[in-house]
Amino acid sequence: MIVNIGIELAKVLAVLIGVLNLAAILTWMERKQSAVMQDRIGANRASIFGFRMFGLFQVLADGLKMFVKEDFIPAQGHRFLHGLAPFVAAFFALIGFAAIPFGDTIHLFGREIPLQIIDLNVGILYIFAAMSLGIYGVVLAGWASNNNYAFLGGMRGSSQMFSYEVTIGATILGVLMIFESMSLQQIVRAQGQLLWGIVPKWGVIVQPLGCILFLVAGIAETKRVPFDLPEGESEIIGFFVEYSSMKFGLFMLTDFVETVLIAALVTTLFFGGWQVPYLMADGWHLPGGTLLAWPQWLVAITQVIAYAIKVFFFCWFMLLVRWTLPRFRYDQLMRLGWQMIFPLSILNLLATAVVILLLN
Amino acid sequence: MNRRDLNFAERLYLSEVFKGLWLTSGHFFSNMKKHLARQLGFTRIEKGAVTFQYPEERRPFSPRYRSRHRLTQREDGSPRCVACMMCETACPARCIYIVAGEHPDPNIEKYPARFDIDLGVCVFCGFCVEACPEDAIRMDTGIVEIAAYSRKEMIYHIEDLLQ
Amino acid sequence: MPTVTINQKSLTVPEGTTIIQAAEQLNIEIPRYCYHPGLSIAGSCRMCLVEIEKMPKLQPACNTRVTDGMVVTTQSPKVKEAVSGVLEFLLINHPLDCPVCDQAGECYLQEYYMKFGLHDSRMNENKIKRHKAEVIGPHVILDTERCVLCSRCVRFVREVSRSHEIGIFNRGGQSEIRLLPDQVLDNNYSGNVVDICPVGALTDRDFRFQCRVWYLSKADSVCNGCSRGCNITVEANRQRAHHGEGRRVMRLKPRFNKEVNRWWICDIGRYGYKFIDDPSRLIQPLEKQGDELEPLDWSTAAERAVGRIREAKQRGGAGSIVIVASPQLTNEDLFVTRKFFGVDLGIDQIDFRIPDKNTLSDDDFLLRADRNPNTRGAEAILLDGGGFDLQRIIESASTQSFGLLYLCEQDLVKKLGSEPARRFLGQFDYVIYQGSNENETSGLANLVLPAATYAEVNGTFTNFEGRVQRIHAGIEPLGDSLPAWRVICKLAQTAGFDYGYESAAEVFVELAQTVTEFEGLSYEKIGSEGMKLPETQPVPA
Amino acid sequence: MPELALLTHVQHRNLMTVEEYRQTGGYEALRKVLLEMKPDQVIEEVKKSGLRGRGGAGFPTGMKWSFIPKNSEKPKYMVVNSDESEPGTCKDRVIIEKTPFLLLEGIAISSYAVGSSTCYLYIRGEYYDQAMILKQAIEDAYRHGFLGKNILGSGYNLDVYLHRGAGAYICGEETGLLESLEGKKGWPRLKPPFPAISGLYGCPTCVNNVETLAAVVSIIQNGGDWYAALGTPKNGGTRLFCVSGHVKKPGTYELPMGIPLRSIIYDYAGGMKDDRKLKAVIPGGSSVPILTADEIDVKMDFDSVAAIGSLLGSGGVVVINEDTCMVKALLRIARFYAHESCGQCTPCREGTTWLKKTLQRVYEGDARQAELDQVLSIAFNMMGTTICPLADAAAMPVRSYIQKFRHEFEYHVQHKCCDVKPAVRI
Amino acid sequence: MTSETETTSTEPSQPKELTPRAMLLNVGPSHPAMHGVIRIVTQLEGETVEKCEIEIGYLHRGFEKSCEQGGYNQAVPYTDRLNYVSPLINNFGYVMAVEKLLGIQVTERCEYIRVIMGEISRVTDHLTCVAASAMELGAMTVFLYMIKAREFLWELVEDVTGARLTISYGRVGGVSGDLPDGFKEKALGVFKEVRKVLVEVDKLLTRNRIFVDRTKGVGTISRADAIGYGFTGPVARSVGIDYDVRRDQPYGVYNRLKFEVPLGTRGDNLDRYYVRMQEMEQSLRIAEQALATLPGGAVNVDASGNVIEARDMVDRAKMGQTRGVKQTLVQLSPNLEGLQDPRYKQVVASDKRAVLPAKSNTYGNIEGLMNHFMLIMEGYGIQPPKGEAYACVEGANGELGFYVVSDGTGRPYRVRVRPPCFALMAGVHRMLEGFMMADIVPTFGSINMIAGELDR
Repeated sequence: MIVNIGIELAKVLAVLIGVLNLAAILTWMERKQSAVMQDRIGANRASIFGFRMFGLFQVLADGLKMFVKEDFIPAQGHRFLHGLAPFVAAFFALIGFAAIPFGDTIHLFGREIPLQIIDLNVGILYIFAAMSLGIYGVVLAGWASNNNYAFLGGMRGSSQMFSYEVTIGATILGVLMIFESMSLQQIVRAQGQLLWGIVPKWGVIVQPLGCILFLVAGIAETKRVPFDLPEGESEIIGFFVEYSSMKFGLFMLTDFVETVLIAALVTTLFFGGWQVPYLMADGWHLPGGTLLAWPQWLVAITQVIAYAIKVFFFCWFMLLVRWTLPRFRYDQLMRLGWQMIFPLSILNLLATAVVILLLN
Repeated sequence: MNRRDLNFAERLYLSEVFKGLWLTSGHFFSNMKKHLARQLGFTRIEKGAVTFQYPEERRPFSPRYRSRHRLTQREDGSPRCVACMMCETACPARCIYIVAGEHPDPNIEKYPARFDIDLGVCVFCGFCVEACPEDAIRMDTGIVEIAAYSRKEMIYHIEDLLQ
Repeated sequence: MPTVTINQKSLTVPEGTTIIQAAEQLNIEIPRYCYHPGLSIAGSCRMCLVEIEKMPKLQPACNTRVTDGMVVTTQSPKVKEAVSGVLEFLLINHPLDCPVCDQAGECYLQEYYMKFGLHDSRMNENKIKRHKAEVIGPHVILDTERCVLCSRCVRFVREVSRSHEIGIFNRGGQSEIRLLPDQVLDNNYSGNVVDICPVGALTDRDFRFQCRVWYLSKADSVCNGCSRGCNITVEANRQRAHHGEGRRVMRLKPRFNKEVNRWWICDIGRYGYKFIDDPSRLIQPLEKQGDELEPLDWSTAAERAVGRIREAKQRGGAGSIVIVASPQLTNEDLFVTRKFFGVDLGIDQIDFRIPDKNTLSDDDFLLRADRNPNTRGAEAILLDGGGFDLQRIIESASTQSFGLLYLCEQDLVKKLGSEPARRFLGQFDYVIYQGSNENETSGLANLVLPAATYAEVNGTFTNFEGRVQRIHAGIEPLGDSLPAWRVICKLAQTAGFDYGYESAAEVFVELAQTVTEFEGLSYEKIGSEGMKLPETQPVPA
Repeated sequence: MPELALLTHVQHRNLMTVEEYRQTGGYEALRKVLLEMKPDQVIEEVKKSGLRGRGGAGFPTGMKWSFIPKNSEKPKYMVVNSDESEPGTCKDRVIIEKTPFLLLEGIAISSYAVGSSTCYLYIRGEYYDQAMILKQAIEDAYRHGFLGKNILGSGYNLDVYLHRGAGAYICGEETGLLESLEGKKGWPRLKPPFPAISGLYGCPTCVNNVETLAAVVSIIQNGGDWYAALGTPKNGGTRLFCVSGHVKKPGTYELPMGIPLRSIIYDYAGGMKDDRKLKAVIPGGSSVPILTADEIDVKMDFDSVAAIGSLLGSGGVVVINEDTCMVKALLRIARFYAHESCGQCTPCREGTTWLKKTLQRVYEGDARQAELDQVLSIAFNMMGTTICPLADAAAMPVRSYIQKFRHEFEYHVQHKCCDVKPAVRI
Repeated sequence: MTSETETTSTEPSQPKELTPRAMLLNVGPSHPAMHGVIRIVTQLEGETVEKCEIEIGYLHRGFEKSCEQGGYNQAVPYTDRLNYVSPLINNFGYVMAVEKLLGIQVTERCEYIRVIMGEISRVTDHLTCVAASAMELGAMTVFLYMIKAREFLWELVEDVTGARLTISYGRVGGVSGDLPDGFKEKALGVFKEVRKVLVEVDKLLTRNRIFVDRTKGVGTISRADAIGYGFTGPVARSVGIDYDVRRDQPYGVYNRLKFEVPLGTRGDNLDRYYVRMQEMEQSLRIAEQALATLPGGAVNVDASGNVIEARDMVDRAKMGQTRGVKQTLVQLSPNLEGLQDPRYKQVVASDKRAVLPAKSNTYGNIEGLMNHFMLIMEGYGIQPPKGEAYACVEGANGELGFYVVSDGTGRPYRVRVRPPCFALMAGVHRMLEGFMMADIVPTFGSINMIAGELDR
């Protein structure tokens, strides 16, 4: 029992540390990647004993700064809700990771350890619920600040997230229909199959439109460019305009955690999760029937690394998008959400259903 | 001016978005390549960034660049300035303060007993250099870091300006 | 009365008028260096060449008298070429001294170069080196390199000051101005050579390197140095405080007044301005506390003064109060003094005549023995029927005791000597000193009220001939000091008499209505040249 | 040999005493004047003679005399200008050395004519011997009653004072001379007023050249018409031409006005020395524009010479042969005027020095071509802009030399050496 | 930032009828897009701007009054700071007015230099504007690409003027220095880079639906309104008002150069973007033409080939050793490099009453020195005859006019500037009302308001 609890705690810690670190590194990546894209160098000044590590310490410096800054609450603001909002946002963004598998089940010292904090059979609903609750962070922050700008930001944020969750739901439905499970681990496993013996049966192959729509809606969910209306830093500054110190830091972190979450979800649902094409538990099953035997631990590590790379790539991709595109306007965003993406996702759903029916 | 409406493909967002991503990622990869190469020691490859890593790396100023003033010197180290007040007069910011003194050499006659420039007020227009009939003040030091903790420290005296 | 046409403008002038004078009346500028209206004509600079119809050669305008029907042009190409040619000649050996030359900014070489020269330099020879920065007198410094040999200074010492200290030595290109053997340019009018020098050859040692002339603002005034009342311009530096050791008044320049001083002023007057920005200036009211004078604000000071005056009057009647005004004060100051003390307070012991132990004398030109600018005015205003004779009290050395002495701008210690002054002051219970500068007398007073100097006030002085002349404030009163009439007004207001004067001009209007001698005068009538009091006899020197 | 007016009796001997002079008919004219003529008649006679001032300007003498106010309350002065400083001129010297009494007689006649009883004889400082001769002569004349009180019993008094200058060219200018005479610097005076109205000590003054006064004697003796007939119309009489330079027989020749220059050089002065080629002639002293060899057919009278752009001046004919470097010659002249400028007027004081310096560089070849034109322009600016004509005197030769011999100047500038004597490196 | 007009009642007991009330949003002056220099008070209905009011005056230097405090040339640094993104054009506009007053004609080379530098400035201005508009829409990368291009251009500006922004390059009667050696080649290289960036920006924005949606039909103004409010420049041209000072009141040498005036039709943000993008191309074209035909290389000075240091010349001249100085070339302080003798005469008018003498004259002869002094000393300086003059140039944002009144003294009696942005700010509420809150910033950005010009 204790061992089980220990293992669970270890997994929780691993995921938490991993996610938080990745989020933190994303702040660095955002700086460096945008810099490289824009012919700049990016942050590289923060140093420890003269070591600069390409600016990685900037993350620490930021954190430190956030912690020591004055925590400011507007005089007319709601003190409690103002304090609560960032935690709501961060908390619900973080708990989503509990249901995401980052590797196959491994066998260690005679135990079966699933590389997933908890393998819920309704995992996808769990994540969905967590993401929906995250909205409250934005709404509360916008309202509790007693600031027209923050209020506008909160309003935009909530309606945007509500609208795009619908699409997310609709596109996931397609995946569920194909993989016939709501357990994410099951979905990932199902993606290990090969179509016609060659093509991995990844979500993106069987649900290409769904994949794109999910990615778009997912980015919208993270409130980042081109969907950063709740922030809209050049026009309304955002729902967190009245936040400072680590409370602001939490919103910032939430942004990146959500980025990681969406990247992880995209990976999990459409890009085979931890699956590496042709790599099975016992080794490489290359097309044509050849088997390249690998020890099980090596396979597990490879899969975890593959998973990490995939997540990392989508993080990179989302940053690339963030630094390339201009921002939508509120009405355009709504139009895009309700008049283009949502109908398309319904269409996708219907098409999937028809295809499944036909194939069966 | 031709202002063409978007065609259907363009209206679908995706194609243009991907074109844009292609462009920016192109910048990303080509710059990344240059960065890496330079990190690996291929210093002759051009820089991956157009920025300068100030203060280690300084942007070369053009010869005409107007930086902090200096007073030129005679061979004995005394200022060439003869306190004619041309710069003081020409200065639109009125940041130059000169007090004249009597020089023992009748061929020089006049020298600046005091020559202060309040760089906190200076607009770096270069009129003083243009106004100087003695080639005594120049703005060619290349010094642009003129910060101080107080306004008083922004006032440069003759000793500072002679260096 | 010949009629002359210059540049198409006609003018009828008296016989004997030269072209340059006629042109001046027509506002046509003819460049000149050697010509000065106050000196004889040398005709040597050759700048004033003009073309006269029917004359083949250009003629110097300074020496050519106007004849009837003469047609003159100063703008023909021939004249322009000749004038610019002369200027070029003047400049070939002129040193590159503008940066170190005090004259820059009021130098006729510079001005005429812009107006009549504008040629490119063609000089490709070495310049002749000469003596530089030679001290030739207590006030004047000579730079022979800058000299254009206009000989104005030589003619000045020959014709005006008649002191003959300088002359032109050597010949041709080697000519230069030098002191005559064993001579020093130390006459009392030596400063004038600086004024008349059109270039920077003769500069003022007092003004040397103090301030650039283009920073100076000018105000018309009258010298307070003696009863001649020479017209002057107070030149003050009001925009660059770091020049001239923080002094504001930088120099005094004589101002032309045909009736008084013409173009000249004596050195005593010229350099007598230092007290204006002296550290000894009184800048706030002071009251004696023990042995020290302690500062206090104006309203307290006025209350204190008025209280003491009332007290003295109550105790000993008006007869126990003596008011000593000063011929250094303007007519307006004196009038308000009379109005407040004499009329409103009923004190008739008002006088301004203090015997001076220092024997001063006239010189044979401008300087007068009476070194006060407004003695005549004070007589007209204060002695208008008054029979009080202060001199008698002072000289009788009586032990009579008085209540209060109100002393204006009179350094008794200096004038009477320390002992008599102390004895005289000792006769009073309370002494109020109103003046611009601290001195030994003010140190003996119980209450000191700071007054502005003449350079800081508007008003009028009356010179020994009875000529009333205006002075204008060139600078603001220093510190808390106030023009004397304002000081008195303040006292009057405290005492319950509100005169309501806003400016010296208003005071003068009332003065002209009240004092018979000033009847009919006004600032407009006085103008810039002054106006004589009607039918008055000059004060004996 | 043409008829002479001045040197008639001194061709072979000098007349150094009153006796000698009287033997040749001396003082007859004075006697005639004092005893028979009114001053106005004298002036008329002189006017008739067409005598023009021999100092250089050539102003009609009779007219000049008539400007002296008749009824002035102030004393009138006669001043004799013997400050003969023009380079190339030595005519007054000849008169003084050979026949001083001719001058004294002329002085007496002219003083009588203008109503002056005081005469100042201003002689050049360097003429020491000549001054001594004059001193002697004046004493002699006093002794014989030709000067002093009641001359020849006519009741006319005349005192002559000899005054030596101190060595300044400018004192040959009449007002400069007056200033010098008054004991001041020899700075020419502004005119007007002219000396005839306000001259020496502010009194009416008549200033005449030695040769002019000497000529008066023969005019009185022989009549104005006779004198006029010696020369050409408007240029009466004879003139002393002082021929110097590269001729075989330099010297002072009395020749009638209007004689061709060629004749002076070749007939009287014996032609060119060593038979070199004639290059140029200065016809009237260093201050006048130069003439080239082609121009020597000019008649030597004031108007004819002026017509070809030069001046007769003081009659100092300087003959220059082909071996002479004109640049050097001009530089020499420019130096002279720079040295002699009085320094009063700006253009002259500065211009002469500037010309000298620039010409020095031209001579040394250290100048640019454009500077030749600059020199011309400087000289032009100097002309006619000063009180006295010294500036013109300095500027005229500069202009004429450069205009007429420009190639030599250009050669100096371009080759840093002289084209006359190319071997000579400068 | 928050402001609500109605104070909420403190009495809770009375049940109030719910009334919809507009939200008042105070945009600026401490709003990132308002640069701290302007304030827009908006009344929002949801996200739609119902009404708005523009308040200027947060940046006040007293430009016009300041100009009256010094000599004519001393106002030049003030003009730098009018439109501080294209200061060269301001310089030239001002000095042209003074030149008109003086009646002097600058040299041809100077005219060309002014055209070249003016057009470079215009490109920097448009680059900044388009870049900022894009950034205000969230496209940060576009901003940085364009700022990079601007940087290249500013390097050119620095090479020529000695400063990047506070250039103080114009002088009455000319410019403060000739173009440096090798400028043409460098400039052409930079233009190539700039064009590259323009192509990239075009790719990133022009056909991108997000961008088009955000700009098309947004911030429109009617032609009548634009004329009525006195709009000029790209904003006016975006409505189709065919007016460009360079073409319609040609100054300098614009009438010798070929260029087109791009026009829009709808007057929306997209048209302004188009106009600016095409104007940049036209400006580069003008600059290239001017560079190709730039008259006059180095003139042959009558110098002996000696080059001496300025200080040596000063010392020699001071000691009267002026012989030969005239034939010597003086080596100047780098800041004055463009005024070396061979170039001097080509870039300034030959009017000694307005233009400082060549340095070799100031250093080497008294005429130059006196001339120099007379132009600098207070109370002398440039003294145009009594009168008034108006000169206008096509600033980056429209007609930039200077009206200078002279009373014959060395100081301007009055300097009035007609800045393009001032007129634009009068009418900008028309371009904001009826659009959305999110459009305020991009619309405002597309106008390219520069508060330095609003100062009065």
